[in-house]
Amino acid sequence: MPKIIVQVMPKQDLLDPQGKAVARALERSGHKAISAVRIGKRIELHYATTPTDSQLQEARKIAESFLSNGVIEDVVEVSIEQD
Amino acid sequence: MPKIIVQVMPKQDLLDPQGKAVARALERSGHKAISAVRIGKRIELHYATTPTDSQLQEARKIAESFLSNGVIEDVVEVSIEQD
Amino acid sequence: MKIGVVTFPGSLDDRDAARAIRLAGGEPISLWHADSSIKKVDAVVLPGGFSYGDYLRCGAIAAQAPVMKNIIKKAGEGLPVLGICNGFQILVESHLLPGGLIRNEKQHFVCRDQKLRVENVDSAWTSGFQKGDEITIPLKNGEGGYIATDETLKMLEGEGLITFRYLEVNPNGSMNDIAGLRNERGNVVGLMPHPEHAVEPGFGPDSPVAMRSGVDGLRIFQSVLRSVISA
Amino acid sequence: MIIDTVDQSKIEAGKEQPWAALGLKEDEYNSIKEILGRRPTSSELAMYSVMWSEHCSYKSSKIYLRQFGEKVTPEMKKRLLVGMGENAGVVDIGEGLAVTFKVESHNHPSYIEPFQGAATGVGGIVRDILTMGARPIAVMDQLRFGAPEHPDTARVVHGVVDGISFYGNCLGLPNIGGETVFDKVYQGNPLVNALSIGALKHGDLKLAKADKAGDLVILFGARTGADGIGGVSVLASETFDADGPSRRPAVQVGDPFAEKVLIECCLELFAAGCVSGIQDLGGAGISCATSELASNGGKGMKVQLKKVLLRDESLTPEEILMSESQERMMAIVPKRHLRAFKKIVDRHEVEYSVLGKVINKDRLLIYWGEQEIVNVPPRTVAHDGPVYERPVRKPKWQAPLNAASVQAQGLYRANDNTTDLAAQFVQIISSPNQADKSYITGQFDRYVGGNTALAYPDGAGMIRVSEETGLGVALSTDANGRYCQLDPYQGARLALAEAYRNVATSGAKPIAVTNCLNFGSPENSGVMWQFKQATTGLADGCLELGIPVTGGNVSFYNQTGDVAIFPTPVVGVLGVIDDVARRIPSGWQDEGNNIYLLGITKDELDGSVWSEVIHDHLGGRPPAVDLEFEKRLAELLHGASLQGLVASATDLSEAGLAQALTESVLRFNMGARVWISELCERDGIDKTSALFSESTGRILVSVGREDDVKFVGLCDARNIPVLRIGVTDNTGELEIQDLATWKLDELRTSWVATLPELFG
Ligand SMILES: Nc1ncnc2c1ncn2[C@@H]1O[C@H](COP(=O)(O)OP(=O)(O)O)[C@@H](O)[C@H]1O
Ligand SMILES: [Mg+2]
Repeated sequence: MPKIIVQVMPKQDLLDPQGKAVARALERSGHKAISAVRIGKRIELHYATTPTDSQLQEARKIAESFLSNGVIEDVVEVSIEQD
Repeated sequence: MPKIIVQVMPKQDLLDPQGKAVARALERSGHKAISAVRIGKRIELHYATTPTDSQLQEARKIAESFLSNGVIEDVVEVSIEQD
Repeated sequence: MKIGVVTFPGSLDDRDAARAIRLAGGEPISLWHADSSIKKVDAVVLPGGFSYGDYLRCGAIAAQAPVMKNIIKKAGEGLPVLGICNGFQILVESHLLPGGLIRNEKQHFVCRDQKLRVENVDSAWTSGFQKGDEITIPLKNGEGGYIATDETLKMLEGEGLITFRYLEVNPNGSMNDIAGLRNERGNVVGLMPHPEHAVEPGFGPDSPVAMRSGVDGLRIFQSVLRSVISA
Repeated sequence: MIIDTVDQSKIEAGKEQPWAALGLKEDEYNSIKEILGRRPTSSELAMYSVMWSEHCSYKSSKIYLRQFGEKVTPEMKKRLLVGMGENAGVVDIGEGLAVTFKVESHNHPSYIEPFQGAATGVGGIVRDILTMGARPIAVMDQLRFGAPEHPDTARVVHGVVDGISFYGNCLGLPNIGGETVFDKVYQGNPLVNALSIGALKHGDLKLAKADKAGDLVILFGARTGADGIGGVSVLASETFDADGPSRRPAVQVGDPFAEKVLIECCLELFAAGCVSGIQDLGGAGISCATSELASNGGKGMKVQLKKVLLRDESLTPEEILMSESQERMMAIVPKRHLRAFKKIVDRHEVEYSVLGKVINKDRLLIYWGEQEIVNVPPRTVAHDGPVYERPVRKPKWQAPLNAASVQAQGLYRANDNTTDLAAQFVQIISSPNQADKSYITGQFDRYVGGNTALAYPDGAGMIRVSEETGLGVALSTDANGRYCQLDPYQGARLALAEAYRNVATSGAKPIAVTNCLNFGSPENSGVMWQFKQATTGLADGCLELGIPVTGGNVSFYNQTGDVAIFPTPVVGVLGVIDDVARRIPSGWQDEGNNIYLLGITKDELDGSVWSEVIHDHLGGRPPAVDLEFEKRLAELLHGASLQGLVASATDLSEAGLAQALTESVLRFNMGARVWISELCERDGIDKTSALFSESTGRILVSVGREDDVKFVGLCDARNIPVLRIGVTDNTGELEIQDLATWKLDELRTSWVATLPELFG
């Protein structure tokens, strides 16, 4: 099923408590090379047929306005995935 | 900062109530082309220097064993991102 | 009778679990997540709360704690272990119980007096009930939706491993109305509702007799005391 | 990074500085220069600007808040272990125990980012309580949203409720009550107030002071990041423009897990006697903590800012000083206790850093490496900020508003026919402000801790403090913006009276008051008049009731463009009860009990829910308040609960008898037969007033038959009007004779459906 994948991350400047907790846990279990962890969302929008350009545009809009909260998050990617 | 990006999704055949709720909201606001929505995670592991092959291997292991729960989730991607 | 209560960073209902054990007639022993020792206790309770903030997945980080290695091992040898709410999530993340717990269907935290039916009484923690007993204990969780594959569900139903089922209202979208489970041996039980909040008149769910006076949860703790003695 | 140092400030004496952008007025900037004898460095400017902001300095409110300290009798001070001015007041509750409680606003951040705004509001108030040396034991939340059907309201409701639920639940603090109000005046400026209460032994009290030279200054908890920089000065002191906030500041992100760990860690530090002073970091971050600790202790401090553990290495010293990163605390630790301190924080995996030490000199000295960037007298930053006596004028619209009473508008008598009244009854109890709030409260954990004796849906929250003896406290908060708009003096007293009555109704004895004063811009003389009236009303009321104000919070600039919110002073009353087992339930559970109405009902419908829901009208004067009578009522309830005479009690307030009846029957699904004709006759009122009037000093009580005579005797002895108006029965119906009969199921359906339909 063709999909549009939207990826959303917490804004760089802001605290990401979840990432922090996971980073600590990784550190405790000896994974020292990982200096930080940030956790965001991967959202799959499914379509019956390959999304058109205008649908991709629309998805970008949805990503910015609804799937992410611009005050605290950034949309880092919107892309079509076939499979 | 170089990163390894891990992407985790709820298993295809299991419930994803969050995705369902978003799908319904999108439908209500007129986005009929989207037939389903699924919501997973995008996890960024930061490294001081470009991850080595063995670090990538290790990240794959972490992704399978800790960053996802194999009973209910699948790791859909583990990849290096430079920037 | 010594029952350990583990405190993880972010555990909240640990004091309450200890109180429940005391009211049932046992001796609560507090265990610390970072110690591997479990101090020769006769049973263990993994209490409710938000261990590690529920970050990543509820119970996932706690399942890696040093104390869990020992608990997993001893559970394999028959040590009674009860996981309440976050404790249930930890049991699932530790693979001591099958399936998973995900965000509530309605997407928000639910706190309510919940009616349950006791479905199976052949476990260390349910032996004090009669099969089919209807009890009311508080439920409070954000991620209590039980999910499992069809195969697992069939196995759970077939072998009678479901200990508690939601009655009247399914508060979180759990499959088959599952509120609690046991392992095959019957020493490990996990449930989303909080029996430790229905143990003391005045501070529990409403009952027909008086407000906030339901004590149905007490029997879970009394069950384990009895089963440990008889074992 | 260019560092502006003290030396530099002397060389470059005439440098232009952005004082205006930081929210300072020209004369304020000039007085900083006067204090220092030179221009401030950019770091000093940052500190003064945040600490002299309205939010931190109380510069417009100070002269009125003084009344709370002045209008007190020695009797009122008896229980006060710590009064106003500290992070939170501390009240003796007996048995060597004390409680500390306070309510605070997080209004502006909660409009911009409702989830994080509300979450960090809870986090902030809980740290205030912790700072007193207390274990936080419960929270409450007072919420005011815009019109329920407005398209933006759901965003705010969902975010705020989720945020409170996320943070409070994760901290393990039971939510024992609050308020939810919808009104279009709060559309662009919702009010999100949060209250926390903590318990401690008398000897465990901690104060925010650094009073011994040589003690170490330690910052611990979360790392410092770019959160909410300028949040205090810009957010809380600047009016929202109609075209949206242009200088949208970074929001603060809360980590309740970190705070939970911090709480347990602090309590261990206190128990081990490691700290001699402690201050939470909230608004104005390190600027506030360092200057207040030093100023309170009458000492100075020398601090190395490079020692601050950062989340983001690119922060400038000014930003570090102003950052409002959450979940941080500053401790003053005697050197000999450093090892013990370290052991405890390590056990909790809490990061810490020794920033400097307390010095015997009246200076706050802050260094960035070798460079001195701050050199100021701490008092001038923390306590000697500007004080304004702003112009005060009664608004021109006030008199016409007061003249437009229900009667004058001809709204009143028109509707006193039974079919209409029965329909109005249902319409009112299912209106968003009166409907069941479990859509909201059902998202909050009220059980955790195992000590909750009363919570939703009871009129007051109650929590057991001592498991040994059952000693506990009850809390209720109230506010009515509509009453206050009609008469802010009276409105504040009405809020006080209602909170007081709610606490008394639970069987507890009211002993102390906190408040959160939500108002428009102090630069508007009409708003300032409202503020003056409300604070005076509250102070006078507390004096009459004989219970002191122990602390509170002021939130100004709650307006959209030029339009201010209704003045909304939230008043919280704390009561003590020697055994929570004696608490009085708020609903009817037993069959065949007599239902008594205490107090007198008058024609008081101005400002009422009835006038709002049925007529969309606001005008006239709010109900009268007789605090002396409230006191007698409270004593009666207390006496009756000691003797176990009352089966239940519910106070009458918004939507009057109609609301009280609804809540009483639905609590345990126990029906009742009620008659109001005698009431109408005795009080000389019609049915509309009998059902919907909001006269104060009234309580609905149910009494078992066997206690009837005793109870009525008790009322008579205290000269409290009492009238039997009904009897409970198990018919599954509420019957109001000569008016209507409702099936409880139907009534419940209407009452419960409203909020889920709007927001679910
Ligand atoms: N936002 C909220 N958070 C917690 N409890 C709330 C909230 N809103 C309302 N409540 C609770 O709902 C019940 C009814 O509220 P309200 O009608 O204001 O009570 P009362 O009239 O007795 O003051 C009370 O138990 C109150 O504490
Ligand atoms: Mg009220």
